[in-house]
Amino acid sequence: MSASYLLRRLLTILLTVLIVSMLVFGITQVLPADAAVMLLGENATPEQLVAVRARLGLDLPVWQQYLGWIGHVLRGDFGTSLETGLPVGEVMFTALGRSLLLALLSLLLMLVVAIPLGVVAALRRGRASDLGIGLASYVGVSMPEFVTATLVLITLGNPAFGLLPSTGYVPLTEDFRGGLARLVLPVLTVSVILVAHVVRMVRSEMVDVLGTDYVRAARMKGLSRPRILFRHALRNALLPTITVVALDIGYLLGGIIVVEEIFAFPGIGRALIVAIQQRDLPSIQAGALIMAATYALANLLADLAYAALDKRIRYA
Amino acid sequence: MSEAPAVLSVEGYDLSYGRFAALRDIRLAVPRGQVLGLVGESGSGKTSLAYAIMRHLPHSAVEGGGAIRLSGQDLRAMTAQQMRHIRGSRLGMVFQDPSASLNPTLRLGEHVIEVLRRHKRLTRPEARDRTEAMLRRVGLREPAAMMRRYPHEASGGEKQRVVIAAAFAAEPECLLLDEPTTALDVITARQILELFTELQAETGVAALYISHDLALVSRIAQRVAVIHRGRVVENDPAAQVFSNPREEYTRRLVAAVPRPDLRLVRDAPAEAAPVLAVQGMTVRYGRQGLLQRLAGRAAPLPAGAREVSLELRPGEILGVVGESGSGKSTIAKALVGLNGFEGALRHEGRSIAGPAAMDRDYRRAVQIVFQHPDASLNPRQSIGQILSRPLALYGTPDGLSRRDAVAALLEEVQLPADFAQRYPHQLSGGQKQRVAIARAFAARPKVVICDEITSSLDVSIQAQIVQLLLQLRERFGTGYLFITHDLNLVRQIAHRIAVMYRGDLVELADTAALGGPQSHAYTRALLDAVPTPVG
Amino acid sequence: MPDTLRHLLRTPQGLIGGGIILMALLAAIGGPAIAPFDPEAFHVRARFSGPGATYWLGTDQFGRDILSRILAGARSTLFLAVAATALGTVAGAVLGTLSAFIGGWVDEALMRIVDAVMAIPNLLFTLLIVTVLGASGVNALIALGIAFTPGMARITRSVALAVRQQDFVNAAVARGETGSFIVLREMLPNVVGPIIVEATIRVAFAVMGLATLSFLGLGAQPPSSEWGLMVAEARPYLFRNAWMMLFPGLAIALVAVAFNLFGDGLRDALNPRA
Amino acid sequence: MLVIGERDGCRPGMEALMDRPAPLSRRNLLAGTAAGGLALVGLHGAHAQTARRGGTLRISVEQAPSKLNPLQHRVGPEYLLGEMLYSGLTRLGPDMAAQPDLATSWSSNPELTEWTFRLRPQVAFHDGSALTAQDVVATFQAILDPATGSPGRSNIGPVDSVTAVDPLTVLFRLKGAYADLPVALAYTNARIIPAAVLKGGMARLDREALGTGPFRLVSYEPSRLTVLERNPDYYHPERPYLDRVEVQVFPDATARTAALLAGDSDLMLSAAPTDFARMEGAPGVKGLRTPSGQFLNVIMGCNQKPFDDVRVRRALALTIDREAMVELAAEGLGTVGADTPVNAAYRFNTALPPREANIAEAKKLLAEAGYPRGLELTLVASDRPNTRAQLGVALREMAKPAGFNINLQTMAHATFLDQVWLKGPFYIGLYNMQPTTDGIFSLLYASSAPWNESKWNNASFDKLVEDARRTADDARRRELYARAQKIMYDEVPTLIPVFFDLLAGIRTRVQGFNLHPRGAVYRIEEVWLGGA
Repeated sequence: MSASYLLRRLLTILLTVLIVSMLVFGITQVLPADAAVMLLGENATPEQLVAVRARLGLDLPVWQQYLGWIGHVLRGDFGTSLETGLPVGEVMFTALGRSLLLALLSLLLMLVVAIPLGVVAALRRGRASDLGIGLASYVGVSMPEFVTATLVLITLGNPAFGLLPSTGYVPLTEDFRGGLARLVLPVLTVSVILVAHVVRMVRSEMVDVLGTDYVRAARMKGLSRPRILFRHALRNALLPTITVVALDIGYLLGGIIVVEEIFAFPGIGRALIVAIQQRDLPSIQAGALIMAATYALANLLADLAYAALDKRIRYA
Repeated sequence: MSEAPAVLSVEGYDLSYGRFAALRDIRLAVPRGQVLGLVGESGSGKTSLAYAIMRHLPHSAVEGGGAIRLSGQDLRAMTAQQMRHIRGSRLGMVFQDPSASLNPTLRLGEHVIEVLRRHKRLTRPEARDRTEAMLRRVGLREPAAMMRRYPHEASGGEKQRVVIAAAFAAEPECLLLDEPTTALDVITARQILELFTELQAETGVAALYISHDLALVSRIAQRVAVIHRGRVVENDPAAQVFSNPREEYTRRLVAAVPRPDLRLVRDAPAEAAPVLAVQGMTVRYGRQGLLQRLAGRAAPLPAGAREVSLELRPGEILGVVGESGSGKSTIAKALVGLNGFEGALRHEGRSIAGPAAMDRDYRRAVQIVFQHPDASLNPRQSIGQILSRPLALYGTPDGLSRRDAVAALLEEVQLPADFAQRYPHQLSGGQKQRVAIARAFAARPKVVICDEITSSLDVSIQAQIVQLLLQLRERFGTGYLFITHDLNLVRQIAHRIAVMYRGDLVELADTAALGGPQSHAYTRALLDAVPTPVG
Repeated sequence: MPDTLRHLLRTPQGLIGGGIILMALLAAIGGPAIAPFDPEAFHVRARFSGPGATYWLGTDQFGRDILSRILAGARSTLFLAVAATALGTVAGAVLGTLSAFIGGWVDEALMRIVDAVMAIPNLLFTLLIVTVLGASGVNALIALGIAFTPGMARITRSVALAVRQQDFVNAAVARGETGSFIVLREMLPNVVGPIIVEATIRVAFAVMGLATLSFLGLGAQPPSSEWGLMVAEARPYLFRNAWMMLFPGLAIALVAVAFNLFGDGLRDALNPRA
Repeated sequence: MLVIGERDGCRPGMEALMDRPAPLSRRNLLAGTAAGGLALVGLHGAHAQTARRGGTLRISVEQAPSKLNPLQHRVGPEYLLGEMLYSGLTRLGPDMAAQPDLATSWSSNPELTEWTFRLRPQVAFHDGSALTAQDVVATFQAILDPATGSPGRSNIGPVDSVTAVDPLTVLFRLKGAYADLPVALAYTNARIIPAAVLKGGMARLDREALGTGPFRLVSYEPSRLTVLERNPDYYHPERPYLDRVEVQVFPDATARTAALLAGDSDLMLSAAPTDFARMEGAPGVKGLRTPSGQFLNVIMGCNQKPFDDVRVRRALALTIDREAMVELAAEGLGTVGADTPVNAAYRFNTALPPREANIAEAKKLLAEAGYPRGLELTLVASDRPNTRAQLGVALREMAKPAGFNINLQTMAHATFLDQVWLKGPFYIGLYNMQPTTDGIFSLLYASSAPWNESKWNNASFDKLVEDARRTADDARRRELYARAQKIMYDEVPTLIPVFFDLLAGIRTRVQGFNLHPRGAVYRIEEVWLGGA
């Protein structure tokens, strides 16, 4: 893959994020909330409101406001929160870091669990273990996170059993074991749907690959079973899975919103929920934009990983 | 019957899937150093037999009596584990499409190395050296470099050479070849076939060569077995099968094989003004991307066909041949307005500037039939609906009711009238293609463009379809632009033949004159490569 | 179509999924009639009962019968989910078909926007829309429909493009058919199959998505017995009466499973390879 | 269940008045105005054991303390930080009387229009500068300046001007007589800030805390964790006992309770009624509960149909089974209300017999009012806290048999504040306890009340409240308030069926913490940690 391809993909992402920024900005414009009122509270006099609106540029035409905002964003300045007065970018990126930790661990767990299960199901197609895995994955895909989370909470996280701390967040740098222990339940919850989804994917890809001519050819060459399974089948079956995983990152970032809320995990999802509840416009804008950009970058990474693994793809 | 002891023998073998008997009482023997051709149409059971020999059958298969022996050992008595050591080492197999049978994520060298490591127990360096030698032997010029490539980085011919190298790597006693050249273009197929013949003679391997192509098989096999509905109906020396078939089925099969020496069309087209004339037609693909257009760096688009000039006279059959990607279908699509084009197109002297200028008169006069009837008939419409549509557009002849006109059309293509109620998936491939032809003839066209219309059909069906086309021409005086890769077929029917190569029209000549000393080098190579039937 | 139905019922997924959906539909239609109690009536003396002889699935914080509420809630849950999907599907199908058919810069621009919208995680996008519209069941429906639209547009467009490549469309073009005939008569009937499959599976997502919105307080509102809201309302009482949450949660999962199964069955039934 | 006025019924400012908790009546008389240094020792937690120094207290709160500037605090977690980081002139005792904080004593002229406060000498801000009267003047000027946006502006009494008499004496001149000024000055926003900081603009206070409080700010990450450490220079030589306090945010009640039960937090400042029973049973944990004046009320626009007819209001009040309502809305952790905003938690309260449900009578009244075939109404409830909807659902069911057909409409809290609050004719409000009876009456129900939601406007009621405010004699005031209460009871400007108890959870090793009925009083500097 060439440098110009990379450049082009990055430009595409930039364009995507730009459109997202317009959408998000547009949405925050029509939200039933007035930033000046938010800032001053309702004891404010009309003159004060006018003054603050002028200071914030709220009296300008929308497109000028947008340009002003995006200009600052491009320089790394997302503005300050109407609620806390803190710089929004800083707050959101810190939260994003934690969410990414949660997301990456969930992805890791998902891969470790889903691939072997998918392979087993494909190899034992039509038998009890396949049906069992299939049924479990159907249920897994169909359970909303908040149901899963609550089930996890009353079982593994139930203080009565004292198995695992159920909530909160401690930076791993402060207390590695404690921090990790607090990640277990959220990671578990987020992984359920992912695992269920990817198991089905791996299974169907694996079934397809096992039916290809080249796997049949490998069999007709009398190769050993492990060689056929790992070298010929699995490798090719996992390639399309990468793309699915990339798409799942979108789900992951969405699902994390609920999970973070329930497990009191201070990630970007919860920051966004709080921002939405408080109608804190700069925080909503920054959070949504950062999330979308993260998603777009994750997709690019998945593409690159795919290209690195699949020799057929040539990005010119 | 040869008296030498058979390397591979199948003795009274039966196989069924549920109630369907796939193979019945199969008897075959291939002695050392010999090639047995196994010929049959699709569904005849030839591939089932190959996998039965390889002992790789689906769970639903039920085997009856009989034995399959390799050098006297009954393979049916082998365990799966034992078979894994026999496959690839004593009994090899070569598949039809090298692009599909090579693992796309494995380097080409690895495909040979893994066989040597497994069956010859070589160390990796030994296996690598041996592989390099093997690849050189199968005619790859830079074997070391080739070993490092991935399948998508090699041409079809190169890939099939690698597959053959892998098949011969462990020095098997017997090889099964399942249509090993079908996916390749004519010239490459010829080279692969020659390579196989050489290697076979050199190693003395016994080979079962499976193909639908009687002409091809008759040239490389000592004996030919003809399989039909799960039975071997004929098993005789190759020359005899072709020149003097014993069975009725074989006779029909042989008759259906196109032979350029047997012309099916005798009359010559009238010396009239051309119905369709193309002058310097160039067809380009794709369109400029938004970014390029904005950047103003519009690179010229790749051309599918360049500067092609053709004329078609009334009632003439003009054959267009060339390998896939040579631009023959591109021209066809441009002629019916599916692609834009540069250059001039004239219809009965009237200039047609582009797709937009193709009015009802032009479209009525120029009809097209596509290669795959599955794709060209809308699966959600009944045959009646499909046939009514051109009638609605171009008018129903002779004041017939729409229904009667549909029935008449079906009758013209020799289908029963009640087919009007059926849906495409209820018809066989040949019947579907007849419907497609009927749809084209509903307009009473002056020209029908036939774009590879027989290539997805079995040889006997193909012959019937060609018959039908010729009858229709007789009746309506229609001219055909007959696009095909089958030189034998087109030489039977075309008045003139156009040869295309990588987008260029390299030759346009009378059929009889084709391949003469004046001919283009590519034309001659093409003609040399085509297997013509022995006898 | 009856052919498809027969195929469908022959697949185990289609049969099980269809069976559950049928049950849910019955509940949606006749729910209030077959419910043992008035779903809104308080039984103050029997609050937080577990499953038992009188209240089969127990009662909630007001002593309302959970079974009756689930039966009554089937209507709003199913209706909202199906309607949201239908909205997204129709809007997406129109956009996607137009995009595919018009092509050129319109197609490119539309697909860029679709890409951009899809770059916003679905739940977040839905949240933003509901926030703008205000929390209610109907607004959640609209938001989810809008959030589904880009994905459906994408799918429709790719299916339409694939169909457009088919020779029967080429044949129609070569025959000189009008654009509208080609779109409506030749393409559309072949595009709907895959879209219906996709839409069926999306109903499962819609059920879950609506429940999630209700859970976050942005969907249906009390005293509705929409299942997601029931779960949300039950959460504070989790350690007091877990059944309150478990049963509607199961109902959601069951219906989502059913639509997933049914969609997969439909896919198999419509697939010529099967 | 927000104990302390979440942002909830309370937008900046309004909350003020909605959040006054009540005194434990037994201690009523103990904290005199002139108690001086005595009160310092604190009647708050009378400990049997001696307090021990050291340790970290982890407090869980239900929402992010998103403002650090104490003048702008609006919600419980912010009040908590404000109280730990800053000091006021006075503070609210458990009996709802004023106690000394930075002011050691105070006095007024006989007309109750001029008040003088003496400041504690040698008090230092966290940056080392000394507290002077100028700081107090600057602080109150900032509060009174509308540009500051301080919710306290309408809660600190009718202050006209504040002047420094000498470096340790401050004089408040009022617009009218006001007996409750020392209590009003204990208001949560009235935290003293250095004049120098205020001069430089308040933005600095969004990130740092410069107070005289018992703790200093270490780190502030609003949505997760705020860390404070002991202020060694606090004016009380022994306090605080704790070395460190961590304020953790757990928006989800279940998670918050789980954290307490698991020992991840030591003190949960607000507990959901549903989790209360669980805490009682768990080892190492106990639930704290105190009756309070916090209530949900059903606002009926008395200036428009159909609620302009007192018979309709009374009919609706008669449909409510109040005992059941305490169960349904408060899980039994509350007390029955009699449609007046004061209850036993207040200093001045006269108990009225709770209204019994009487459907027949309700029907009759409704028919007399001209609605013999019932009445269709839409009741709006915001989604936070969920008790509002809970009450709404219960009311809807209870009122049904009498012919009230109530549609419940819930909406996001922000939308509610924007579109319904103070405007709608029929919705559910939430009010925290106020320090004084005068406060709750004059902020909510008087004709001139800033949050006169029901537009009831009763002249005799107004007069009674106004008279009470100018009266120094407690017995006389009690009498005036009793008459005002009776008028409300008869007229039913709003329905107040339930008062909610304040609930908290605590690890048993935590000593010296008492739940204050007002809600916004914590006194963390008196807390210490016992053995495991």
